[in-house]
Amino acid sequence: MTGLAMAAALIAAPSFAAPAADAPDPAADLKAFQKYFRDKFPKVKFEDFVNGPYSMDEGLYRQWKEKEEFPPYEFALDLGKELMAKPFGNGKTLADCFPNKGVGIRQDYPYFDTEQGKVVTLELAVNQCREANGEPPYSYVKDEMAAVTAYMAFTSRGKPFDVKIPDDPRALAAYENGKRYFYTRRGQLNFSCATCHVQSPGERIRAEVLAPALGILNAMPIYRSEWSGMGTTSRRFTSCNSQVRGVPLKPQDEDYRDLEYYLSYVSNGLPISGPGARP
Amino acid sequence: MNGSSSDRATLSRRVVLQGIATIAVAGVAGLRFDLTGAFAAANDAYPEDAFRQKSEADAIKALYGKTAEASDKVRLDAPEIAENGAVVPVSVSSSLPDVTSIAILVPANPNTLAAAYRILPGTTAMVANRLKMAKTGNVIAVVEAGGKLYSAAKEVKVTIGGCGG
Amino acid sequence: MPRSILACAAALLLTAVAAPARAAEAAFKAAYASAEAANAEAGKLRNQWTTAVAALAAAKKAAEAGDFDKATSEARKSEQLSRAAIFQADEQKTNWKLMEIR
Amino acid sequence: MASSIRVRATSRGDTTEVQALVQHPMDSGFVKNARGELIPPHFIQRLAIEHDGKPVFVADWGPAVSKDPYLKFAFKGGKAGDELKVSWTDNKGATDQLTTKIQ
Repeated sequence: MTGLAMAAALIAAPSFAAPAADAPDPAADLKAFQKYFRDKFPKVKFEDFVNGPYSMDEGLYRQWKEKEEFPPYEFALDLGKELMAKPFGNGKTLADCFPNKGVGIRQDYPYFDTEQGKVVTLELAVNQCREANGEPPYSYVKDEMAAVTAYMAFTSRGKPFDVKIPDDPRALAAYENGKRYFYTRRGQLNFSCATCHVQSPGERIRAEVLAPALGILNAMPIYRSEWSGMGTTSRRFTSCNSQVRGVPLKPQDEDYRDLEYYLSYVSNGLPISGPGARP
Repeated sequence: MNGSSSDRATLSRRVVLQGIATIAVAGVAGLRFDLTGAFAAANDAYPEDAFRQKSEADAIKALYGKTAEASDKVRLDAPEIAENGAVVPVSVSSSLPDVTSIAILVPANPNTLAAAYRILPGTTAMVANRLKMAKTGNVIAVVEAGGKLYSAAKEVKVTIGGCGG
Repeated sequence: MPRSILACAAALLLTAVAAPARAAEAAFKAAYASAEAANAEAGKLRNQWTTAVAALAAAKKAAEAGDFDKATSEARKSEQLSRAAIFQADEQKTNWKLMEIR
Repeated sequence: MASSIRVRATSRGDTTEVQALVQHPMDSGFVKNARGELIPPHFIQRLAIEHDGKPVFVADWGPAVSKDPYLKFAFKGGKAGDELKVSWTDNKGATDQLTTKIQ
């Protein structure tokens, strides 16, 4: 039984001395994070990291380019545009909740909301808007949520991620929590997010070519062939957890929002490329 | 572009064998085939029967009523490794004159025939589409030109099957 | 007359079978309770394993079908998996930093 | 309801290149849903394209064509502003059509 073998391996693992906690320094993290990927993939152009596995594999790149001729997320974009402008029961629209009517603003999310004292992602902001206007929230993982975030990403393409960490200890704590979540091993496979997306991008796990963590959220939401449809950042996080045989948290759980905050911040400077298409 | 493929030699051998088998059958049923095989003729119905066939030979027979020979004038473009069996980009073109029809077959699928296209006068002998593949196997392009059938094949590796689940 | 003898024999046979069955059910209940507790503890650490949850569900299903041996073995498997998950979560509280890019 | 059909047709020289994308599940009948029941087959069987009322292309599809089918082909003739009609019929008898202009 692999589970028991895993348990044995865990127990037998030598316990390393944990490094001493040092003062959080997001700017230094960002520099080290981006340098790591540039050094690991000297041939990949910096802006190309947003193209995930397609930047790492020639055969995949060609199939992607062929799909991009008439991308499968086309229908989601149209639906997203429609939903942004469709009046709620009270006459207001989703667009009314966002700066510049939601156009060209994707790169500013997630942000730390000092009033709510928490990280607000684009997906959370969409549902907060709907609920504030007496509308039921969208499912976080696909359909309408994927469509509106696809539209917002599309109108922001090319704009560099610009996630800010305000001078607020709670914001820094959220960032650190996101980082912890990213590097923490979990599930029966004993994988962290970093196991796949830092140590092994470009390699195949079973059939899939792993995407680098750098720029991975710039392409969200994505049309995945594996899903035969669109999925949001929430969907990506929960499905990653299940794949390592861990029970996923609820979409937009605090840990997931903090993770998105961390991952987006360390990709600052890379252009928004969503909606993306992925195998 | 990585054109049609290294599998052509094996395919042509197979097609030849099938050809022999078909001649034997056609000796008896030849007349019927001549009548039903005119897929390229105008206002024909959806070829329901051809789409139900399990084997490559049966599907081609049901669709065209004749057999195909391998030709390097049929160009089949498909990836070496499909990123996902649910969406495999496949395109077919041909430099043969008087092309009237292009069909694409995936023998590894439950039903072999994937798509059949009628190329009307003035239309270029080229088509690109996206197909599902259940597992690794050949994609076969059949082109009808001047009343004869020509084919090409290419193996596509499928690591994530396109039949869901 | 022979009928009642047969009935008597059947009743005896039933009790003979029923006693170990009750013991098997009790063993299952104990195993299931501690598997459930371990699973809840892993949940508190936000680190349940899907395999542990699946084994727990399989245990319950087997018990409902009256197969207490299988139910007990699934429950024990679930508990072992949850224990490993708990160990992992505790160990990772500090060791996550080993993987950090710096 | 927005149309299920998206078309891009561009004329270059004497050739018009047409790309079409159709929103359709293309259920093969071999896939099970979350409850383990087979999803019945539901797929487009025929898609036809007419240029100024004259047929230029006919596609016959089986369930092995991918979800949200994509198609690219080209024909001689056709210039910017000409009408192009795309229509489809599926195995349940549903249909949709769209008329656009060549760019």
